[in-house]
Amino acid sequence: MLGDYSLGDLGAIFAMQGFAGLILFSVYLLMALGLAIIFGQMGVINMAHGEFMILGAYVTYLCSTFCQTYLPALFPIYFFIAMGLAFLASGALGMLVEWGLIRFLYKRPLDTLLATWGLSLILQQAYRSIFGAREVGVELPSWLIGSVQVTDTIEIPINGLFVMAVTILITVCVALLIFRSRFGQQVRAVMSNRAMAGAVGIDTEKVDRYTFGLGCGIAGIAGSAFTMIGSTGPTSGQLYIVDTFLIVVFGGAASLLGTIASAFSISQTQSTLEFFLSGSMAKVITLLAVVGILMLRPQGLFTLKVRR
Amino acid sequence: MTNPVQTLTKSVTVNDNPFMKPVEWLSLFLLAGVILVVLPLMLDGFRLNLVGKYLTYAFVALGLVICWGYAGILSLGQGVFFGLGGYGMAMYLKLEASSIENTKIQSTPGIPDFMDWNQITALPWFWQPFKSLPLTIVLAVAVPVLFAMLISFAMFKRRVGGTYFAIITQAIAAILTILIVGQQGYTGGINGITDLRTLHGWDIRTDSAKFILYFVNGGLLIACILAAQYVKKSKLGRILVAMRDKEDRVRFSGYSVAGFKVFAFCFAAGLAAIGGAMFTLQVGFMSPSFVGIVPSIEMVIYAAVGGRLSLFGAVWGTLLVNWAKTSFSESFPDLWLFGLGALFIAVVLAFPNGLAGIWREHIEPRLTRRAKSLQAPEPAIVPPHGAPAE
Amino acid sequence: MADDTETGADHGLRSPLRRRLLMGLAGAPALALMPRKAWAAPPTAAVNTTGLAVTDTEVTVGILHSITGTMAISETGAQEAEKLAIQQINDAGGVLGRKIKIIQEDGASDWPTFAEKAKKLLVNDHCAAVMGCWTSASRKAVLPVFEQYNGLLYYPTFYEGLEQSKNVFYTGQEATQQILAGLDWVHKEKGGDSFYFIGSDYIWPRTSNKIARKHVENVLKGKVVGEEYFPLGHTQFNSVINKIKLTKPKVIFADVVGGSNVAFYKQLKAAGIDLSKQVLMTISVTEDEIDGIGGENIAGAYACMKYFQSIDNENNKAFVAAFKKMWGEKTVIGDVTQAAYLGPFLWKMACEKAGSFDVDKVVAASPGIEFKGAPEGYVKIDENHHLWSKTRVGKAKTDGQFEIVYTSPELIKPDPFPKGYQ
Amino acid sequence: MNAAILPSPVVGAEAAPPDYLLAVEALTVSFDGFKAVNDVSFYVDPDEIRVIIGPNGAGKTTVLDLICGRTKASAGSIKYKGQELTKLSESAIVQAGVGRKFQTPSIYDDLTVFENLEISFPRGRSVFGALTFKRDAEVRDRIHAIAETIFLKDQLKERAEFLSHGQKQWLEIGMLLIQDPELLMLDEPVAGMSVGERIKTAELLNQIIKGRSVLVIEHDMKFVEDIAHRVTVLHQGKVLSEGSMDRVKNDPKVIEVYLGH
Repeated sequence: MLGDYSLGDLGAIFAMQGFAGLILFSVYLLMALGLAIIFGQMGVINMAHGEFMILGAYVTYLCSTFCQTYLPALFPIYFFIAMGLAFLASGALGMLVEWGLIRFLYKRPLDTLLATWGLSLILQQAYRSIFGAREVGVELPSWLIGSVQVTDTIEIPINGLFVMAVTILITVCVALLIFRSRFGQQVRAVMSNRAMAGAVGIDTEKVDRYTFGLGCGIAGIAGSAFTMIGSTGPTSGQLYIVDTFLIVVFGGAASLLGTIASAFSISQTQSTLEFFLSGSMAKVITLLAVVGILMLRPQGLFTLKVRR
Repeated sequence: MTNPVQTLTKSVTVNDNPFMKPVEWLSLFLLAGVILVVLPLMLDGFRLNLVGKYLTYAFVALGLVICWGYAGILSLGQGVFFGLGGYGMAMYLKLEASSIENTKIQSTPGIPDFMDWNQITALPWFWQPFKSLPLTIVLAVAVPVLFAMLISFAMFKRRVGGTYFAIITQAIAAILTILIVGQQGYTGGINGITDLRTLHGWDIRTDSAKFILYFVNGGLLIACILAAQYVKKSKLGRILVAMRDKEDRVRFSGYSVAGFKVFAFCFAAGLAAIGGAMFTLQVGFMSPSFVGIVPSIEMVIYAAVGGRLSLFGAVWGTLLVNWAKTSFSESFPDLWLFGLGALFIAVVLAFPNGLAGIWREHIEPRLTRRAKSLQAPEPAIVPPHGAPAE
Repeated sequence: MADDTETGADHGLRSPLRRRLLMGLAGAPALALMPRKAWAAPPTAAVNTTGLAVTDTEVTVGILHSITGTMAISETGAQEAEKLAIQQINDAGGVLGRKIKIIQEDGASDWPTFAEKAKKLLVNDHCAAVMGCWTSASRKAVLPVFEQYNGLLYYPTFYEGLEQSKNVFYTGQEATQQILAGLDWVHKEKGGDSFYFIGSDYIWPRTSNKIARKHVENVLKGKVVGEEYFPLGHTQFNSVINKIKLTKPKVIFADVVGGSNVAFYKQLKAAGIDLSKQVLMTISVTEDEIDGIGGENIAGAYACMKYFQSIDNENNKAFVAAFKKMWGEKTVIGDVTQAAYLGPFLWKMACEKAGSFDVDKVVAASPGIEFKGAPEGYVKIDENHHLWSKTRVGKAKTDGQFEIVYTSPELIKPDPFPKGYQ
Repeated sequence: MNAAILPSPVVGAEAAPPDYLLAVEALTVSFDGFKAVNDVSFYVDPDEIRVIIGPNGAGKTTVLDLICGRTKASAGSIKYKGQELTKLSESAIVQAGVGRKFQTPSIYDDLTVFENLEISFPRGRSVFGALTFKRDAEVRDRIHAIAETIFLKDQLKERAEFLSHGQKQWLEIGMLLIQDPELLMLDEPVAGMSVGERIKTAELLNQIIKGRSVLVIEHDMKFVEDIAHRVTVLHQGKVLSEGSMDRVKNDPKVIEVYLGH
């Protein structure tokens, strides 16, 4: 199929295709980061992850409507405010859920799956009752719309760049938080040995709550960022859940680096396949490959060999 | 299993491991009575057909009791097996409905209508076996079971943990749905396989056929309960429980753990497939909306509400949730999703053993006490002569 | 008002029925004069010989749409329009002197539930007619039920065709009706000779694109440079957008649905594809969808269907005003909503023409019925149970409305089994 | 009772090397570079009671893990009756005749004592076998006999969860006994027991170790002296010393790292 095009065209297409892959990578990573913390670090299977994302999206929608109506001056930068609020809203809801639900289930990971599924149904219906069954459109400030013209033929979408920047920022923050901060140290201590961490004076309940809240908050930011490229409706969150879990599991649940590597490899595979095959088949083949590899190598991409 | 009555008598005298305890026989008769006698007498044809549809989900819930409750393997992909069983049956019925006579307006008569719309001019090879009813019955169960074996063998050999397994089965459900929807020329796409008419010449759409199918379904369900009870009561059932608690220990008692897990998963898949086939017969079509993630998780909640360790509970749970769904969603469609969500949470937090747990903790002790006071004189009169000398 | 030669096929066979039918017809002129007086209505025994839920004052009609689940988004408008139509009919005196009583059921976006509820509406509630369904899958699920129990369904969605049932009237367009005129227009006016098809992966987009491809290749002598399908709910379109850039089609022909729609147009815009320069024709975006996509993201795209809210005629003005009065100023009206609005009126006219609620008679009376009060202008029921209708092309504006740039000069005959397009 | 635990045929202590019941040679395993077991070799004769001692972290439990297949060796070989164990699965190793008791009692809490023993009964180990397994007189007799040996005759119908710590240890020993392994591996069988239980356990062990080879990890020196034929001392993953208790006790290297303090 490539025979008919000039070399310059092809170069441009490969460049843009590479970018498409990178944007998909950012999207996947952003979705998976929150879950990597919740599932990878805490072992909680949060099936309502998508609904936490959509909460962030709705917060962004509310912000955009509010700014348009009352504070048009703020509109160009409302997105940053919206992201902050999305983080706080989803994080707060996450902490509430941890307190009311998750903390009773740490020893029964499969039951967290059922309970959070129930939670996701409730949240979906709540969104439907509050915001209506239809999708809502989030209007973007004009500087986020359009693309950067690199050469005559290469154009890079600005909102894609923005999502990438947000992803990098969040990833760096999470990495610093987990590996460099005192809180991260406590989180890692609690996850590796809860009783011992408690004995040395770490408030394990508090750490659990903040960790869960952090994961949900990041989901909220992801949802907020996704309003630029995806749809916001009561059931939109459900679409993401399978992809997100596969990314985290494929990366090796406890490894942040693994999540990044897995998001990268899955997004590149899918984006490349999509270019050569039909979209549906690309999706099927990507998922099949991930499942197949997981069957052969269940520990995922990155794990340490330890004495069991 | 061969002769329940004999087993029952034995249990009174020698057997310390009866096939079913008296209270379990009571539950069985109660359930059979409700399904086969009370409901058909009480309900009109329409409602009875609905119950028949619910009962096909009960097959899945039964399988989940063995696979999830006993073996600790949570599958979020039971819809896959339910769907494969259902599609198998639907393919047979569709071929029968697509006789040359019925499809003469098509450009290729004799093949299902959706194939004709998709420019397929000959029946694909994997449809061929479904021309025969016996072969269909075998394949409708064998294909899902083999598929389950394929999935589970690789993973259990490599000791994939419970949560991973759940996520992977979920992904498989997603993949299969996309495939079925995308390959509409071979599968009927998102519409599924519809307009099914006769089973070996017998019109399944009539009220009398639906009435008969209801009893076939009910009977099969009772048979499957007994089969599941047999598995549960056998040493294999105890090994499953042992494995759920201390997998390593079972390995060091000389068992190949993977094999037992594969069995439990395949058994559940087989039951789901039977349910799927019966679903197609009673509802009259099959579509990808029963294969995906949402129905698969809903089926788990049936088992959870009934009690993940109770075979009878699973059936009652299925009936209860579906009854609630139908009646609530008729009057309060909004409230229903809140209710269903709350049900998930409540079952997990407050009643981890579901209906069966409530029964076992509050009702059964009373019944047993009652039964004991009635039976008490008997053992005194009939000494346990068959007991092993100690 | 009724022309009884329409029911001629039954003459010899059912003379007693026919006598009652004539008795019923005798009442009809009186009905028109004094609609609110019950005594003017024909006796129930005459208009209902098959045990439908008809009393001296009431006739029961079912509404069957998804109120919950993923399809609720789309089906809301349809059921709102049906309720509006029924209210208007009741305010004008009802049907054959009887007020319409609605029984509404929720299909819950679940096809067996649709079948189950359809059966309930027919078997338990004895509805004289049912307005309902949105997706093809739900229609396929209920079809055997309607055929088995001889019910009557008015189905509002534009759909892929390839179906014709005695028991169903299709008030939306079938695929050839919707697509061909639009393709002709885009070929002639925009010089469209190369097309890129992109759709959601299920039966309607695939069938529509198949028909479009045949038309492009065989009639317009153009070429199709790409054809892509994505799973329902897919949200990443950057790769396919690159392919579109690579193949440089004159026209992007899109039938993406649901949430994917939103993602597709947002990403298209972000990727620098300017819809004022690149021609895009969609058959899946109505005013309802633009609400979620955002007018600024899709402005400039052409949509091809039979109805837009901005149609300028008296019928439509009255309809839009009534709809907004009943359901709120902010609601928008799309193609399917309008088609759903037609259902109760077409049924009412058929009943009055037949002088009976009996399904067989209503069905027999239906072909040839013309509805001049339709918001879309004027429609007529064909022998094949689909509607004759005009096809229009609208250009999306930032405010979420369409500017109509083309209207087919004549009503287009429905052709659910198009020769040469299969 | 005697019928239940058949003594294996006695083999002379001076048997030729190929007749070793268990030959561990150059066994090494590393976890991310850390060699938990480093080039360990030792040989166990039929009927021999071998005790492995050593300070914490010496690699004792890892050696047992390696023999029973729980951990896979990085290098070296483990030959049991001439059969290479490193390539077998855990269940195959058990079926070959190696039994293992864990450090913390590892029993099935949700099952009764009877069922715990029944699962360990070496019949019906395949899926089909388990499905058709019949609780016949042989099984019952055997379980009753074992239960008597492990002092749990009256607890047969109790759920294992409700046993005391000592009873759980006994139950696990019973589960091993019913397998009738030729090589029995015990990891600290008397750890965490009350004095009374400890005496009873020693009595029990003395009774059951007859007629089979036993590999024991134990810290209780008195107990070790009582039962050991030979002792292997591990230190930092390597064999430090080996021989009779007397010899080991007087080995200066051993005194240095272990017995000295």
